[in-house]
Amino acid sequence: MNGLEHATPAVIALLVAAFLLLFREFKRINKGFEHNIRRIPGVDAIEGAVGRCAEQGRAVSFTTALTDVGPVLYACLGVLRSIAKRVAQYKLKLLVPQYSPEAMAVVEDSVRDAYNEAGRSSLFDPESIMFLSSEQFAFASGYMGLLHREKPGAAFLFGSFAAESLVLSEAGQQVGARQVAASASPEQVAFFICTCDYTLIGEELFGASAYLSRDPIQVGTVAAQDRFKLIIVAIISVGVISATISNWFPELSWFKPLNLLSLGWEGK
Amino acid sequence: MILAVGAPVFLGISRAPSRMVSAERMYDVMQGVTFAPGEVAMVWLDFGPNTIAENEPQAVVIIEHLLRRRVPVVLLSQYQQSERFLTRVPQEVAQRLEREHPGQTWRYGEDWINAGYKPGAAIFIQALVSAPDVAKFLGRDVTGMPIAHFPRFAQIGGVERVKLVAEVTGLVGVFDTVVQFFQKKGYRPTLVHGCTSITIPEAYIFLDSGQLNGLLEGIAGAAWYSEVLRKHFPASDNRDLLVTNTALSAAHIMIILLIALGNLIPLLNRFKRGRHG
Amino acid sequence: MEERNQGLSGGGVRRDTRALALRVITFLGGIYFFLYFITPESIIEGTKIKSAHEAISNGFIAVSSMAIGLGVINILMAHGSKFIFLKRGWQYSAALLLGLLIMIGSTLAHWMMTRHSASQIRDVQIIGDFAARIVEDAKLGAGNERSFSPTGVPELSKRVSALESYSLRIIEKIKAEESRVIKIAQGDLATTQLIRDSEQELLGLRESVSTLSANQWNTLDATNESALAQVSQRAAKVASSYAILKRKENGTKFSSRLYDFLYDGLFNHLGASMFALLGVYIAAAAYRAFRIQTFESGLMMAAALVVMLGQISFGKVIYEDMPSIRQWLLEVPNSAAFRAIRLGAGVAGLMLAIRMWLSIESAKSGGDKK
Amino acid sequence: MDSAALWTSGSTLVGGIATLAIFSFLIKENGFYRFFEHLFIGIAAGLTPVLVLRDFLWPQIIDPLLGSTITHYPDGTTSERYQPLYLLYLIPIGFGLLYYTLYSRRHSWMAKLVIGFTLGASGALAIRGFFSEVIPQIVSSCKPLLVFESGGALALWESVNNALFVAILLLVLNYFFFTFGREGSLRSRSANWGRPLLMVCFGAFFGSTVMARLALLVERIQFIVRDWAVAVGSAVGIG
Repeated sequence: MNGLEHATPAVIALLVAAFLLLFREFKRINKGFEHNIRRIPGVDAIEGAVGRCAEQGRAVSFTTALTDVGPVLYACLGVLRSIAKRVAQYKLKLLVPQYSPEAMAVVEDSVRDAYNEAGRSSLFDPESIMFLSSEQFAFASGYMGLLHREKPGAAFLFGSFAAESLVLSEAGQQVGARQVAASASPEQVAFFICTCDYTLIGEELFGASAYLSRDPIQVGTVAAQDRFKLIIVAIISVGVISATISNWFPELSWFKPLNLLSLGWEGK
Repeated sequence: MILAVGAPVFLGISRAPSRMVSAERMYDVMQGVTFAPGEVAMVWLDFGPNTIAENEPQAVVIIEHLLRRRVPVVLLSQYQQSERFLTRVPQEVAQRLEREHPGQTWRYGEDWINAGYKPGAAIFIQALVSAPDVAKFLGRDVTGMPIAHFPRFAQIGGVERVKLVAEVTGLVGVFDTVVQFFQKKGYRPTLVHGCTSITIPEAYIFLDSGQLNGLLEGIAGAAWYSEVLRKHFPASDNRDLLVTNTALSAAHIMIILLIALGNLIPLLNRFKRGRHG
Repeated sequence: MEERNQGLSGGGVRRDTRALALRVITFLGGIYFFLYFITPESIIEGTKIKSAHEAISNGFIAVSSMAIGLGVINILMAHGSKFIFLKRGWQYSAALLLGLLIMIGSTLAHWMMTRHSASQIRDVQIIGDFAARIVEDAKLGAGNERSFSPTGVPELSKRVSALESYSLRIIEKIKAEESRVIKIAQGDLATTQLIRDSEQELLGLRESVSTLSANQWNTLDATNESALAQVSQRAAKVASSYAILKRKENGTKFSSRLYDFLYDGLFNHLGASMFALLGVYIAAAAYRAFRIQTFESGLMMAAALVVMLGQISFGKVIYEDMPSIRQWLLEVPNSAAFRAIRLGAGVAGLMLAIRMWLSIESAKSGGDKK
Repeated sequence: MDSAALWTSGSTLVGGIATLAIFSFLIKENGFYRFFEHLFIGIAAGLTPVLVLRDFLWPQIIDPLLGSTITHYPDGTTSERYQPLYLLYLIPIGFGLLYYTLYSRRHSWMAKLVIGFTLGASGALAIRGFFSEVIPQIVSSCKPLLVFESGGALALWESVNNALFVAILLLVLNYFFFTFGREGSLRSRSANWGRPLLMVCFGAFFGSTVMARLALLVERIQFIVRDWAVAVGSAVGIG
């Protein structure tokens, strides 16, 4: 089986496509182009949960768990910002337990921004962004304690999770919080699905964040991803059709467009 | 729970493990690879104590099979916490084999070497793949002996002579790195993988695409593999593993019952209330 | 006032230049591997890059592995102060520091020990290597030997006599050691047998070494060559059995015992137990948490049930084909769905990688605080 | 009882105590647990620096730099010349040392440069990783919807499986499109059909994860009720 160490023509083509798509989208958006992003059910779930807290006057908790500074965190912040805005408008209490000091600084800024944007900067309480621990299970037990004390009406679990996911989501379930989770790692999604009211799967996190934040970079990236995936879907469809045809009519079996993908520069 | 698990362990009850097709296929794959003199197998042990329960039995059966075949094995790791297993696992396997075959010896430096922990992940692997002389590139083994000075490992040459690569890990991303970078023009090793159960569903997509040639699914996979080994090498003893696997099955039953109860009891309550109210 | 403005704007400028520097360095960090990837094999082959690639990659790893001290320093700063000033929970910090220091100490000690014996083994191997090298060089002829010496490679006879005296010295050294080890290992049959064998091999080596001086060494004729070949063969044998002996001996030393104890006694058990807690959590959650409330969770649990029953030894009792159903579920629906996830995640990863490399982060999402 | 046996039984005894200490967390978080937890963190942290030095920095960087890969023969000759190009390794070493500016307020930005450098490298490699992983994935996804046996008869089971595979793959991919199709268009309505299909996949994850977690527990219980109990027994026997 042939391996890949240096790009083949097909790879170069795809790579160029990726770069072009990304920059095209950024350019369009900077020119003021508005993508209509699909309003995924997750977004409704998020807003529903916050609304419920407003009715009951209960606190809202949002954790990015083990997520460290990077694109995933920024996606989470897109969501957090819009939640924080509503929280500020409804004058609710916000709890943002933290795991990593680096992330904490970034999180605090964007929550403050959100309060300012909502015109409620006076309500912003730095204490609401609380550092628990940077040890996985110490953090988990700290989170458990926090939820049992504050009994929030909604608990949002967004970002990268590891083994502690079950501990966190179960805590929310016990205090009867409406829970919405979004996990970048598929291993943990299963636990969230059976302990949370709604779970955003994988890239839905990016989708939701782009929808809520309208941050040009995030929207642009999502749009570029969609278009690149469309290329992949096209390739697969062509491949499936050609494979079927060459099975059905063996005389046409020379027709193998997929070989182009592995074609080297020497033309073999 | 303790009881469900403890009973089989204590009484040493063991049932035949569940049939794992993937493990059977992997045996054939490992048996199918032919090694010319100078060609080696490379075994990555990338697990720490956290996943010892599943990964160590896998490492044992893989290394056991290779040592039985007298294939020279290069052990190394991308994960510092596996330090101890790199030395312990092959030693214990060798001792067991020597007990099993009096008069024969399996020795460090002849049947296997330990190149230790190699940082750099993707950067390291892609360099290893392009290196003209693997033995020279790996430098020294953990005892500080240049690997090129072990007669059976001096003649490896380019990575093409690494015929089989085994990756035993419970870490996210480590296996992916091997899949992505352990290849070059005209070369892709026969790749086998021992994964913790968590990542079984992930591994299947690589089996389907042929990027992965053999899979041990958690401890169940290791258990069935050891059964297969015993079929071919009747002297080998794997009772411990079977007991563990039986205990594990008992634990599964417990969990399933608990989930069922957890869902039924509230249902019944609601039903009762429905009648009274 | 004026000055402060100056200062502020100056600071601003410096911040901008640093941000720019960061972008540039980040780009430079990626450019090599990017170009290496996109250039076709045929072009790379022509250049020197291919031969230098190994060293360049090592350079990259060297950069990141310079961070090894950070973790230790951070711990020393955080817990060291706690311990020294006996702040709350100082005893735990003490435990942490203890673990840290013992581990570093014993692993270092163990390394030093093995390194020492490795160099001793190497000394023995050199006999064989040198003998082989003499033949090789003599064949290549004066002036273009592989061996190097600022004063030029001495002629054959000198080299052979050097080999001879060196070998005899090493042989004596090994003899002395073995007589020492045999005292330690009285009773241990395997070791005594090992030593007996290696004594035989030593005799063989000494004999073939002593034949050297009998020959004429002005040129390399067939007899000379075979004599040297014999030396290098026997030396290799001696070296390998000596290595085995050394390893046996090291295994019994205190530093190895301590090292094994720290790993097998503490580290592995602690790590395993930490994660075993998860097993308990899941057992607890099984009753409390895993409620089937939605269609989704019902569907999921059904699949989970099949998988669980398929992978345990009691599964067959419930239904004969459980394992094969599980296999099908993993191979078809699961693989298809997960491959889609993986493709999506991969594309996302690709875009993010490009963004990371070209440092495209929106200031709004805190990218500037990277 | 010889020293080797003493050491092994000793480590078993200590291991058992350590295990129980960690498990005591289940009752409540306590000092006993915290002590051993911190011990573990310390040990784990102590591992990395030594191993990086022993297994990478020393053999792959420092050895060639110092020329200690060269063998010195008894007659004063060496196996090869020293390669001065290795001195270039001093550059990455020096650059990497900038990490330690983290501890100075004024110069910590230099450490960011090193971090940025490594990020850039991993970003560029990730690009290569994507293609080397995904292309075989795409190729193997192109399954024929009709499979015929050698005789020419239709292999129904395989054909159905392939069709199922392709259908699920495309529907789930469709689920992860966010910026196509207006509200209510077929595509955006069909988008949510992917979700139930995903559940099967996550069910598989759930079942497997349960096995993984239980395996850890079983291994511990096994150690306690078998090895440790025996060791304690014999220890008491001795005393």
